[in-house]
Amino acid sequence: MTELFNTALTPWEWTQLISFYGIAALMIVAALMVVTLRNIFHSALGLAAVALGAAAIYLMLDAEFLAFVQILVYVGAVVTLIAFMVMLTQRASHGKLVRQSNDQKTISFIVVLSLFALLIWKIPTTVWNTTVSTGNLADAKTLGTAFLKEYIMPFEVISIVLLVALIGAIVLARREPK
Amino acid sequence: MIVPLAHFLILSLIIFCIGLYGALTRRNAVGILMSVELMLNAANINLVAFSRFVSPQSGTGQIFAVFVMALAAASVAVGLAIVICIYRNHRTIAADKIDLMKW
Amino acid sequence: MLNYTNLIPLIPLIPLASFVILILFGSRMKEKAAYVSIGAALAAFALSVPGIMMTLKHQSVHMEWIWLYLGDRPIKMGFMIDSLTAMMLFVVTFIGSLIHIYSVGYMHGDKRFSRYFAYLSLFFFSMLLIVLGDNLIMVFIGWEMVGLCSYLLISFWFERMSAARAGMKAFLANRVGDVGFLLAILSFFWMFGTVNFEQMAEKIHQYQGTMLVIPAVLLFCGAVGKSAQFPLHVWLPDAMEGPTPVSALIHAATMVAAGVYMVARSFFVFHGNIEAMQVVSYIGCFTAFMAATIALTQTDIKKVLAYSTLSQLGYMVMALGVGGYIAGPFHLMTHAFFKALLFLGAGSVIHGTGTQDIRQMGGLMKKMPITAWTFLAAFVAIAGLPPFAGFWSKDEILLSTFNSPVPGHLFLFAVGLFTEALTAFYMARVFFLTFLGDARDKEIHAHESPLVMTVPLAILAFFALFIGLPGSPMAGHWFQHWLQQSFPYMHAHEIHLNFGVMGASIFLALSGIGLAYLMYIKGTISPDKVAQSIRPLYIYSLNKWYWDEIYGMFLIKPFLWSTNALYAFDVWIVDGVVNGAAMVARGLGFLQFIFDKYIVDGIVNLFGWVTQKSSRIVRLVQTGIIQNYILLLVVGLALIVWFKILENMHAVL
Amino acid sequence: MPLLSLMTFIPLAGALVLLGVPKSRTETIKWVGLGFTIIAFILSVIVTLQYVPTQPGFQMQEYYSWIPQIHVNYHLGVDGISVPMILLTGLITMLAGVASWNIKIRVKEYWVLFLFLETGMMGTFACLDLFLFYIFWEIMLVPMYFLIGIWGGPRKEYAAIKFFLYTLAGGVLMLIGFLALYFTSEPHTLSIPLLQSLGQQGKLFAGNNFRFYGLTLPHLVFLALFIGFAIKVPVWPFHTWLPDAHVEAPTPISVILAAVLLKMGGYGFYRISHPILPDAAKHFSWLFLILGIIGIVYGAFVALAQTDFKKMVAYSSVSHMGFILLGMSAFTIEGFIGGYYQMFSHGILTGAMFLLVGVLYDRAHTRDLNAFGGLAAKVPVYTFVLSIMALGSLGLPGMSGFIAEFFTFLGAFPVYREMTMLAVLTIVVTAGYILFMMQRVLLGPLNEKWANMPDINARELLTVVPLIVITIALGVCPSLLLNIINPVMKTMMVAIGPLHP
Repeated sequence: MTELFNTALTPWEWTQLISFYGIAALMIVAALMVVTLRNIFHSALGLAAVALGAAAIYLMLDAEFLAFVQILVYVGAVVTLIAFMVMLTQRASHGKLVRQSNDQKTISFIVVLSLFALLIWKIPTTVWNTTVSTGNLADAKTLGTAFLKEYIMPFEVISIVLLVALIGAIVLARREPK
Repeated sequence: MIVPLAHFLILSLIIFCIGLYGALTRRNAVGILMSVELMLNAANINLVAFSRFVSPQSGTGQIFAVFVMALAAASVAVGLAIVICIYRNHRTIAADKIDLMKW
Repeated sequence: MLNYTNLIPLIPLIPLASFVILILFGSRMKEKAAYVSIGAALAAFALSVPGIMMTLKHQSVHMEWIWLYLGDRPIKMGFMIDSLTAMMLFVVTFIGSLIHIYSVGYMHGDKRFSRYFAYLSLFFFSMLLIVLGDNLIMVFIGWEMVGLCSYLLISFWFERMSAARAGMKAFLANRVGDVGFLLAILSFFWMFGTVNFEQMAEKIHQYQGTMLVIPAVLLFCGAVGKSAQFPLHVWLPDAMEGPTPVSALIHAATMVAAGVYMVARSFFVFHGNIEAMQVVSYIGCFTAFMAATIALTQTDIKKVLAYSTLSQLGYMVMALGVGGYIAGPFHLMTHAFFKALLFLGAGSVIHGTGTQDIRQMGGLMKKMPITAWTFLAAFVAIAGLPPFAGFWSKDEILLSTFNSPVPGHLFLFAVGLFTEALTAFYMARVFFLTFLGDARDKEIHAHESPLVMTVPLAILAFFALFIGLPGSPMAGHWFQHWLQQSFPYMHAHEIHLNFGVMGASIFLALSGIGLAYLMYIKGTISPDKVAQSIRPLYIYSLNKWYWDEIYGMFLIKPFLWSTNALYAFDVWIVDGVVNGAAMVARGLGFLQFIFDKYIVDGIVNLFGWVTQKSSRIVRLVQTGIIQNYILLLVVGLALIVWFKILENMHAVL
Repeated sequence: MPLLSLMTFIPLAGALVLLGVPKSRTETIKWVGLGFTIIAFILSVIVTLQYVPTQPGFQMQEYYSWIPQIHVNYHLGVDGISVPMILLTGLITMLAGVASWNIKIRVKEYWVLFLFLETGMMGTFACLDLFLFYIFWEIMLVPMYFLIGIWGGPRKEYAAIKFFLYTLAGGVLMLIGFLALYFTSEPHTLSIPLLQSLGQQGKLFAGNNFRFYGLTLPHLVFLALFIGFAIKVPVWPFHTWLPDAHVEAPTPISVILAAVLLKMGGYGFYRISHPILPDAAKHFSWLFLILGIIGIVYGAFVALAQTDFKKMVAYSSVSHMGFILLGMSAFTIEGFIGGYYQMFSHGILTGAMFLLVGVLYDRAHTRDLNAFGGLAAKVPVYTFVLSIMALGSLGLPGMSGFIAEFFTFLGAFPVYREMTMLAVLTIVVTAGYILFMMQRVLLGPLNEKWANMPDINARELLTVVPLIVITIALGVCPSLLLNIINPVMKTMMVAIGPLHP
């Protein structure tokens, strides 16, 4: 880490650094919004921001395909769904619920913090088996080939899972015929 | 990439911990669901980062991330249904009011 | 070429086939069943005639085959016909056939008619096994089988409890004798390795030891049982429960004589075996005397004849015991004829009058002439009046007793003579009371029996009168010489006429008859007064010397008591030990149960108690609120991470 | 073709097939079950026909290594000692199957257990490995326990438990004996032929100096085996389970119990204890003699005191089985053959007796001998059949029982004269209880209670007639059986040697 600052950086590198930390700060703030805001709808907006930030991070990591998918799925589908949910349960969220968090706030905080401490302590000191990127990076074509070759089986399974989830959601949400 | 792997991991960790905290403390079921989505996103960041730094040619981590997204979408869909179902039956979506698992 | 030797097995097998046919299909044949049986009997008779003829030409027939191998030892079976066999063959098949024919009339209308003839055929088969067998095993097989037939026929009318009991008694008494027989066979097997008559005779001839007495006595035990000698005589009088032709065939003419035949057949065992001979002769003599005294007072016509049979058999056995190995079989033959005739006559009387009590009879001479005359023939034969059959054979017996060099045998001779007088008396008594005088019971309407019964009577009468002649001095003792063939190991001795013995015998017989005449015809001597004057003896005789009571008291009762005692022992002691062991085990089990309940289970319960109490606290964790669970999960996760890190640190260090 | 395995496991296959048949189809179950017993019988006949008596050693052997770590092999094979027993088992089980037609309750379970039992019996007689022997021996107890305990009479639980525990106790002792044989043989083996040859060459227990009150280890092992087998025979005083089990068991099971199970004890003597431990066997010949004689006399006496028909037959079994011990005590070939003949003959005769008692019980629902009387007039065919069998038990010449007793006496008499005389005297008592029974049941005036009693029917007759034919055939022509057992007995006597060399 220290050598990072000791070396001279190109402008592109500076751009990368600054944008990364900027996006990271944005995401953290948005994430905090998600878990703390009283208005659940605002929380959903925070989640959308986190998702967008994550997409930017993906772009930064040369995963363009994934970035677009991220935007499509999260912002396009998940957040929309959540917005629906919020609206459908509007009365419950606004009427009675004064408190937004439960009784185990403090203890949860301590536990999460300790977990965080443990990991934040270990992550920098761990030696990651990184390689220098040479040659072609994985692109959408590589992924598509992989999905239809080595990962064909999980791919099919996940599609079935989606189907099952779809049907299950319909069955659960359907009104019981009286 | 000038930003080291550890920084991505730390970002991911922070978001994960925030999500976890939310999942543990929010009373609103939709909030819990959103917190879970946060955690999944954090995990995805991890996967993509590892993919980029460890095996940039194969993109295995990205493939994993795609699967996680699919599952996330599925879980949201089912979660929505469950929440609506619970709301319909209990007139509440406060997680600490729903203790059906006690029996 | 049909060899006669190979036909011998057919002699017993034809009656056996008849038995099988009758037992399987007899009930469908009704009274036609008799033809099968009679045919078989006649066939057996016809088949034995050539054999008898051969012995007349001083030839004998022998065939044998290997029955089985026991280890490496072959056990052979065989048939043989020599003169002794021939005599028995003649008696059995000839008298047997006549009695078969007679039975058709006697058993007419019986509901188990075919069964009766089946049994007769089986008896025929078994008896022929005894007669033809060339070894003791074969004889023993036949021996037991005739016992069975006797049992079946005595209890033929099994609805009468007395008949059922009599059959059982006969079988058991026979079985006691058979034990001796079997032991004798075992002894001979052990000593000589064979039970074939010829081989045994040879081996015994060379035998120097002194161990022959016991096997000989054991063998004689078999004869005692079968020929109803004292002390196993008790079954024969009871055996009169059977149909009368059966009494004639089995319990007078053939089966009971088998004992005599067997002793004669294996006379080489007894010959020169003084102790065994003494046993034989004294038992014979005692039986002859005892039975005669009992016969004096009996009122049942068949009982009288039964005791008479006992007495005559005693005579034969005594004859054998004193060395009269020809006299015994000779008397066997004559006796077979006249006693069969007596029984058949009695059967005819019973058939005609419906009673067996001679006190109710009388004057039957007019109503049943053929029966009466044939009965008279038999009476003169048995009473020992010359020149009829019984005289010659009895004289032969008395003569051999008289001539016996053994000191005590003069006493036997005296008893024999006295018994002769008794015999004449009781037979005369029966004859006079039954056929002469006036009918005492007006209720009885006697009628003569049908031809099918009287013709055999007539034939038998002829033989009863004259069958003794071939053995008489007039015929030059032809019979004795003929029979001698069967005893090649004995020195044939010249028979001297002894007119003294003959005269004494005739005198005593006549005096017996005379006394009976005075008492029962003339009435000069009142029988009742005589009975009164010797009352204890009379009662003693009337109650058959109390043998049944003595046996019942001293044998049967203790025996039955001991079986029950043993059973009690079994239930209470032997099984008690088992159940006791089980109870001890259960007691231990109970102790263990206590231990288990309070110690072992206590510990278990302690755990349970602790668990319950602690879980009351721990279960507070189970809130049902999902976020509580997730929190715990995360705590766990954090701990795992913590430990993992620690572990890695140690590994690094 | 693995004939012996096939024969042994065909009934088990039948049991499995029956498991698939619906419970309610009782007729189908009966026919299928009977069909399998018939197949097993046919196979046993084939085994008998294929067996070549003149050829020494075991035949039709099947040998597979099973548990090599403890030298256990799946080893089947037959010789002259097992072949008649196998035939007897096949026959009796089939006839008992026919006699089982009257079982009305829980038909499916009954037949499954019944077939299972047959596998155990066949296996015991066909196996040549002590481990297998023990397994088959013990496995039989299970179906037997249930067959008595479920389909039995009023005191069935008591009888079943007594039978089970008693036999199990014996089995445990037997197992101890087997283990001792295993651990002392060098190399360790459980193979019966191997142990026999080791034992007969005096190589077993060689150099073992263990003493226990003067008894050496082979003596103790022999005693353990003896008690194990003696309980099954049963030898006095281990016999008390027998009357209870017989009285309570249903008819077909009584038949099997008497005809086959009791033979296993005797078979154990012939197959295991005597050939493997000949010297110990000679050392304890007095025990065989004494217990044999006591059994013969005592059984006969107690049988006479019975009023229960089945109990009487049970005690007569005790008496008859005493002959096996008497025959074996003498160590003469006649005695050994006699004892063996008695085993076979007793199987036939007593099996038939129990069948006939069952016939009577089915009609009258009582076995009290005094409750009958005069049945001969009412049921002539039954009377005839019962009389034949009773007279066979009584040892009447012309039937197998006589041959057996005669051979036994012939073998024992030269060795033990006085004792044999005692045993011979018992034939009077035997005649006594048999005739007493016949008198009380068949003869005398008809007890009006049974005026409507039907005669024996065709099915029941079918079960008894083969036994009658066999007992008479064996009585008239003993060579039928002797041809099979003679050679093997000769070999055994040569190997074992006489009692007093």
